[in-house]
Amino acid sequence: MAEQIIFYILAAIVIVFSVMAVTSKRLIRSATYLLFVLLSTAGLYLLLDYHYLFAVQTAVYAGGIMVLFIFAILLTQKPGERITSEPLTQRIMAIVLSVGGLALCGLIIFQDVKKVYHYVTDVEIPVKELGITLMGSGKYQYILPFEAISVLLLACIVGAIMIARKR
Amino acid sequence: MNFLSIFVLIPILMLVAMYFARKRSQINIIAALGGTALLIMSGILTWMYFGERAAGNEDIMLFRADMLWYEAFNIHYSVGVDGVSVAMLLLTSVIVFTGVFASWRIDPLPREFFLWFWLLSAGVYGFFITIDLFSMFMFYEIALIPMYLLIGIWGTGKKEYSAMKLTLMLMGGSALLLVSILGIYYFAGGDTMNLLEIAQRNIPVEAQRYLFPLAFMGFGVLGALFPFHTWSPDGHASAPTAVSMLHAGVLMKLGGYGAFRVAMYLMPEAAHEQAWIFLILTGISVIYGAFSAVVQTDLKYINAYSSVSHCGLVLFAILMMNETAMTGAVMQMLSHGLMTALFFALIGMIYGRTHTRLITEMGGLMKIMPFLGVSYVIAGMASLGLPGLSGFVAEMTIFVGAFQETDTFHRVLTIVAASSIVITAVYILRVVGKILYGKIQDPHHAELNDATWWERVSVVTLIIAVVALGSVPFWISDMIQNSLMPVVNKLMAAI
Amino acid sequence: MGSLFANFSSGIVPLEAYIFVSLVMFFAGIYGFLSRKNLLMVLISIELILNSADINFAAFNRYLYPEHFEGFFFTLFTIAISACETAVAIAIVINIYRNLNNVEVDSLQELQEPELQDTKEQ
Amino acid sequence: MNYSAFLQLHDELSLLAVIVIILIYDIFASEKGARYIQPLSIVLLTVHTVLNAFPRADFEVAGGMYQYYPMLTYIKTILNAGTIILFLQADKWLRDDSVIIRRGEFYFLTLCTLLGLYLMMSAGHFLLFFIGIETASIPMATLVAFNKYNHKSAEAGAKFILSTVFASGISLYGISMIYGAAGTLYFDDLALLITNSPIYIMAMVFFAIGLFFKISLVPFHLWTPDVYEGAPTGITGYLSVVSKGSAVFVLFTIFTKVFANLTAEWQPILYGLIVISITLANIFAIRQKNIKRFMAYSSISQAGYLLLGVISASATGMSSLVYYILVYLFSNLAIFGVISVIEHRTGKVNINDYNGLYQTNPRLSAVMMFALFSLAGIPPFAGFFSKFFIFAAATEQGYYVLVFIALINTVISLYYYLLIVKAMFLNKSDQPVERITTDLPARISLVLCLIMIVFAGLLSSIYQQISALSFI
Amino acid sequence: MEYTLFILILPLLSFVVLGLMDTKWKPRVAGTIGTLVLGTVAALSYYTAWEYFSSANINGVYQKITAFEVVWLKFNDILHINLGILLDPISVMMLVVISTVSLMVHIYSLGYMKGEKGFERYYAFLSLFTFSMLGLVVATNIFQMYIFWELVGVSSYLLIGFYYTKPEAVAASKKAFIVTRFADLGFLIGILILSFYTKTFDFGILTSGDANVFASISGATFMGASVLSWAMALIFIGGAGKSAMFPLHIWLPDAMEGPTPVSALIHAATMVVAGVYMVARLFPVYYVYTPEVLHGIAYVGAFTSLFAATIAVVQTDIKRVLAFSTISQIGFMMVALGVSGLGGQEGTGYMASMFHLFTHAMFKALLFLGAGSIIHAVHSNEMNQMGGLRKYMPVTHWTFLIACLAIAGIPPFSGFFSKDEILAATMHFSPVLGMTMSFIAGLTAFYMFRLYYNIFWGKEHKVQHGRTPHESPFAMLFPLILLATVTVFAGLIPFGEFVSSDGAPYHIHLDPVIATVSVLIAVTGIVLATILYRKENAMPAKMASAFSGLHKAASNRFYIDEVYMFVTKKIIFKRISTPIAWFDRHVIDATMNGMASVTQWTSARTRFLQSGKVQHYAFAILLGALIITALAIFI
Repeated sequence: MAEQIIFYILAAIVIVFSVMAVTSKRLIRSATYLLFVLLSTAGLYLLLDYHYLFAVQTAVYAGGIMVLFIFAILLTQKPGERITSEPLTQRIMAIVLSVGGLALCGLIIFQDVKKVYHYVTDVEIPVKELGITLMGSGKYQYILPFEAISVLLLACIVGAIMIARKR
Repeated sequence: MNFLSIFVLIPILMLVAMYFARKRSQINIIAALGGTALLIMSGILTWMYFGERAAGNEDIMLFRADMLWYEAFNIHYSVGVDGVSVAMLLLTSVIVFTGVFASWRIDPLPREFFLWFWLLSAGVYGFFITIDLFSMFMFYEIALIPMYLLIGIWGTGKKEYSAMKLTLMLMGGSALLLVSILGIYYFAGGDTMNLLEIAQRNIPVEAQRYLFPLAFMGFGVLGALFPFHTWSPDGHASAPTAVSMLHAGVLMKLGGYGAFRVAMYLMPEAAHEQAWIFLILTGISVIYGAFSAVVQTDLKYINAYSSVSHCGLVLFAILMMNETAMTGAVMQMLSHGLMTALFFALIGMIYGRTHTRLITEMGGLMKIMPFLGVSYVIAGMASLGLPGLSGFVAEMTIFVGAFQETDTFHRVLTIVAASSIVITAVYILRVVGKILYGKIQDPHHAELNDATWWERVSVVTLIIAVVALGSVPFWISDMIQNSLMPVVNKLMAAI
Repeated sequence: MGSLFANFSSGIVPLEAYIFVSLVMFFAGIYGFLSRKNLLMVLISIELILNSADINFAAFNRYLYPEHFEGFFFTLFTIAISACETAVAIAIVINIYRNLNNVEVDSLQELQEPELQDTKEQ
Repeated sequence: MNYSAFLQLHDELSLLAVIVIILIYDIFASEKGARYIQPLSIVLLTVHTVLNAFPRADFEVAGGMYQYYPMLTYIKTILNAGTIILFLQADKWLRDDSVIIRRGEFYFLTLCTLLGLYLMMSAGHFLLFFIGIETASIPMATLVAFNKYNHKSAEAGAKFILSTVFASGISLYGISMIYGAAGTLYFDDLALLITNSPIYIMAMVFFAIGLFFKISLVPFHLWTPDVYEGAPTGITGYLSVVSKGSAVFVLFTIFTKVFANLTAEWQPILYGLIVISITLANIFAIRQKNIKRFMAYSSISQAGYLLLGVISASATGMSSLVYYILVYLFSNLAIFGVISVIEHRTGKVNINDYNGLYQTNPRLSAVMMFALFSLAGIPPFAGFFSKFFIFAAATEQGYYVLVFIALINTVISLYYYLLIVKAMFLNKSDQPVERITTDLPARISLVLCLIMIVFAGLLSSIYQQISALSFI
Repeated sequence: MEYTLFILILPLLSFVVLGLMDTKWKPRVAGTIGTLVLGTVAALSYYTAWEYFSSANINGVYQKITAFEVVWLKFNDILHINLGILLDPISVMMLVVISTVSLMVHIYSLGYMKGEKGFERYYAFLSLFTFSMLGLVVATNIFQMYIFWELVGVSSYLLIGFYYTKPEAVAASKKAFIVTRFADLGFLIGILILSFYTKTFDFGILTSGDANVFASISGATFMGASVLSWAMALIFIGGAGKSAMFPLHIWLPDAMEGPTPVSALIHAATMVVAGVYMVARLFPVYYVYTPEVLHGIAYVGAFTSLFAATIAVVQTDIKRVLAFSTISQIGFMMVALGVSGLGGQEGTGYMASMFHLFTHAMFKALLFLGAGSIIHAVHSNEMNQMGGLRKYMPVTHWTFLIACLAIAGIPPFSGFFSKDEILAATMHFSPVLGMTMSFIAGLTAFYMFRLYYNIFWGKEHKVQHGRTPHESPFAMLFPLILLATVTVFAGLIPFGEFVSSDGAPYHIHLDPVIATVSVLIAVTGIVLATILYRKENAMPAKMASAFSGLHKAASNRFYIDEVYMFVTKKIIFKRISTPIAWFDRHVIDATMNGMASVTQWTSARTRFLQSGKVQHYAFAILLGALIITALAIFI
């Protein structure tokens, strides 16, 4: 029951701050709201007993990405500057599309997603098992994507540096 | 590779030779040699063809050769000729040969001109010798595209517009055609592209109903079928001499030949069902082209509309679906090819001197350039169907053949089409009277020269061909008639 | 929706709730993308979009297919990818800033369909 | 944990080796030695291509996460060839003062995206697929923004990264739905699990958006003209052929393998997309003045033709698709080669600037014309054959009307291709582009393209080879 | 009798050689060659006639002999065009007529055309014409006839337009060709119908009287008339065109723009009777199967005859007078054929027609050549430029007078005999028609002598263009004299012995009543003309003003030309061709261009889709995704 309450609180935070993040007038506030959303998401992972994921989410998103955002905001914004949105018509279009899309996708998903599931609570996944899964080369094991993403990371680092540095 | 492939190889060889040729004289000599070689080869081919037939060879296609090309789609490079193809090859050779001479002094970029010229010829020759749907279509398109540059670069007037229009309309036609070819291929079992083999199969009638009009219209665009003929006046008016010759003389024949070879031969049931629609269209073409020609003032427009009329007669005769009319159709292709080429050659030569094509600005040219004048009159006479010249033989065969269809619909159409010979006389004589006879309109014209020797070569060759076809038609008509039998029999069986 | 309330009362957090959260987040992100002028805001919206998919993966994995860790790892890798993407995107945004001295989407309009002066050409 | 199986991944490993060598060389080479990075990359890539040009037997690695079948060798070889040609064409540009300092990164990043495409194509699992497609996209954004002090390039980079991430976000959401519905992300397993319930359809569509975006089908194409115009010309070429070609190929394999049960659903979708893509792209292409923008629309309509191979979903479709990619690649790169030569020398990218090109640069204009004809499907150039085959593949499945529409559009496309031919050959100009002596690498690339344009169709063995290996 | 082939080949060769050589040879050489060839042809023709009439009469009937025949063009197994030579009484008779007149014209032209530019061309064209005309008459089948029919038309076109720098000549040649061409269309369609049902083109089979030939056609009807009637009527239209029957006669007066010898040869003696000849050729078919058409021919002929004679009375151009007279006389021949029966006395009309054809050819050629001689001297065609010429040109005067007497039907000149037979036949058929024809004969006498007096009598115009009129050279006089001789004596030929409707010779006998009446009528005409025109007086002008309406209308040839001009210029040009050409440019072409324009228009109007804003791009992507999803799921 407590779990439920925690979930709904988190869910409320995620939803409210998601919306606020994209509607706020100030950039830095948006970033802060986003941080709240990301942290609450990490909380949801925790609630799902994915502790490792919680850690990664917190570290990478809240720790890494947000810092990048803050730097970028500070670099490009004058303090206190209000940022403008698109014209009203476009915002209305965006709202219509988003809400319509939400309705459509929600309808389809809720109609069709599997209703029967067994939820095993309180079973933390042993990190060793995770490690083996990550490093294994069999089915349902992920060494190959792991290696592949290293190339992606490397390429992105090189690319980002190339673009960002003044030369 | 066999004997027939030479007809494609020579133009390709010419392409290479042109690439290396530097001076105008070299270019001209090489081109003339190539043209002569082709003419001689087609002569030899005709002789060999008669020899084979005389020796009792009863195959539909002679000199067959077959080379697997794309196995996945059963595409072969497959060649073979029957009487119709031989006749067409002869025609092409004559026109290529004369076209070379007609463009002896082409300017600018003679080398490039001949490069495209030979590519065009390669396409035309290829089209006539292959009996594989794919290769046929390929050569067909090869023949179309050089037109764009030939007209666009060397043409006159609103050449860019005309070139574009012509290319797009013809390509539009070939788009229809391609759908039809693919349809034929799959509905005939999807294991052969060979015309003769497909002809042995039966394409389902339901499929034919869609494929036949596509194929016929596809080829019809090139054959100036109403209402898809509008590229013709503009295109011809803007094209340089040799290109007009080749285009009206040979390329438009691809339409008739293809319609006969592909549409009629492979889809006889639908041909019977839908002939009436196209008969009306071709009937309109015949009359409409002739009437349009009456009021034109540009020589090339007159001739272009006249081509619409005459080519309409080709398709008209093909749709009559009997031996005589179809023979007439092929004869008309030959005849129209020769005399239109002659016309365009002469118009080009006259234009090259007077720098105008408006008949209102010319007059009395007969006195100034008697050779060209007399040739023009001969061409005109051929066009209006004077006995002894090619037009008469062809038209009479068509009318006699068309009249074999006994119902009122065909009869009335035949009579309507036949009345075009009067209108033809009207516009031909109008032109002759205006530009050749009468007083000299423009004093500057009085100093102009008559034809040069290379122009004479070109004109005389064509006249000889026109006269030969018109006065001794029996050998070629027999050849054509015999070759038509498979098609006619298939059409007869389909009733 | 009826089942949502049924599950609500049965004591387990329903899967639908997670999906609903993710959907709202997804479309909030989309709304942001479509309605904000600032490039960084647009990037923030993109983070929301990517994050919403992550929630889905995790929830599906836990609720429906707990025997393997497919969703789990997908989430893991997606986090890494979004980090990469953010890094590159921010680098590009900074480059834009250097070039144009602002980061408004409206200033990214040098590339667009040109006006046609004359359509009369054959 | 048996990692030796990974040694079978020849292609990826050797490409990775090339990448690493170049990276290390770039980092450690002296100022003087840095000059050799250009020939080095080209040679290494060529060696890599040649070594991996031979098909092997099917195999799977990592429980099916990586799949190999011989056709992949061909498609990868084609992409390699495209990349080599790109490198050859970009050579001159990379010697410019403004970019010379970043040329190491250029090779590195380009090869990384190529590796991403490899992974994407070989993937047997959505995770690997997604990583592959991201590896191909994100570094690509930096390549698009490569001329970073050029406003257009920077803007194009921004537009590219934003829209590509947006598309992959949707795609990712689609993948999550697939997972939610099926419980696995392995292609082989999914093929059996997928049914035609709405969630699968929605998941499939959302997932496919990512690919549609890369293929730039209408209405997912809007980024294309802007990015093509702004990006460095070499990158534009890369985007238009290598990136697009692999995406179409993947679309084919995934749609026919994973979503085979949904064929009845995705075929109409593709049908509609093909029609509007070809038509709209053609309509837009007509009005273009900038040749790179023009080529963007041309490539969009070509994508429509490529999809004809996908929609036919047959062995014929696959072989004609691969063949089409091959021909399209060489034709398009020939055009981009000429564009980049002229752009680099004179900075002119408008179609009007090509007026009278033939007077001064007959060879360049001839190459361009042949390539344009090939794109338009004029015989005897290879494009005619590829078009014919792809149409044949589609008609084989009964798509007569579709083929007809496509053919009518071919005529429109011929119109605008001829506009360029007209500019080069027919139009006269007071100030034509000056006479240009092409540098050797670009010349080699153009000759290569020309050879392929002329002979790839006439020599049937190329198609036969491909056809022998195609499957459903 | 294969040598007859040379009758055709020689002129053809002569045409080709002269045509190719053109100006390379001296005029004299060309003229000599042409004349020599024609002399040979004439000799051959006479020999043929001699041999034919002496040997071909078997069992009292002249046989049809096919001297030569090859298949020229095979249409199918049944129908094929043959080229050959058919000898029967009428063709042999025509051979003689054509070669004689042609030879005369050749000789005459040596003098008349001397010094003209294009002398060689002229002889080439003459050879071509002779070839075509000979080919026409010896045709073994109807299609061969059509072929040569066309060739004759072209030769005529070329010769009328000989003075091609003269706009009137060009217009006249064009008119002649197009009008006859129009008629030929009828001929062609007629041939098509006839041959389709009878399965043959061959005259021999068609006229053999074998009912099986027409078995399949006899039942067929079209628009109330039998198909055979249609066919034969259409064929007759072809003949009417060539023979200038109303209303297709309009080309003939204009054709006088050609050189006068040409008018003599083509537009008086030979080509214009081709229609008559053709009807005669197919006479058995007309008579047996389609008598109503035959009667129609008679009425058309009669009307034309009257009509043309009326016009001839008021024309002032001497060649025009002769031209209308020709039309009128051909009308006579047509009437004769139309009223004829088959066999023996019944066939008098047929025989008379042929007889008249023969005599008319001679005296009309003589008239034209004489007129040429006058024009040569006076350099004008107009009557009022002449007068009193008899002193200066005695030979011309006398020969012309002979011809005038002949055409007026005064015995013993040839015209009397032939015309008398015609009147007899007509009278036998229908007295009203006979009376009409007699009246026309009187009219003929009147206008011929009006012509005669105006030229040779009356006021003299001594000095014309600075020269005194003088007699023509011998080359021109010789044919005049020769033809005059023939004209005088030809009437005595027992024509019925040679030519008859069924091939069997029979004796012709003069009906004394009709002969007397007709002579009286003719004399009346002559006397009237003498009173009016022998001396200049005011009576003609009074007459003209008395009948001013009629006179004006007749002078303007009853406005038929204007009607034609209206039809061609106003209807064909303005109402058909111009709209069609306009339609082609502005509707069909515009539609094709319109497709391109629509594409371009769309292209120009769709710019907003590509705004350059990345949000719009994303918007499109999402919207696309949602729409596709919705469509895929809910449809």
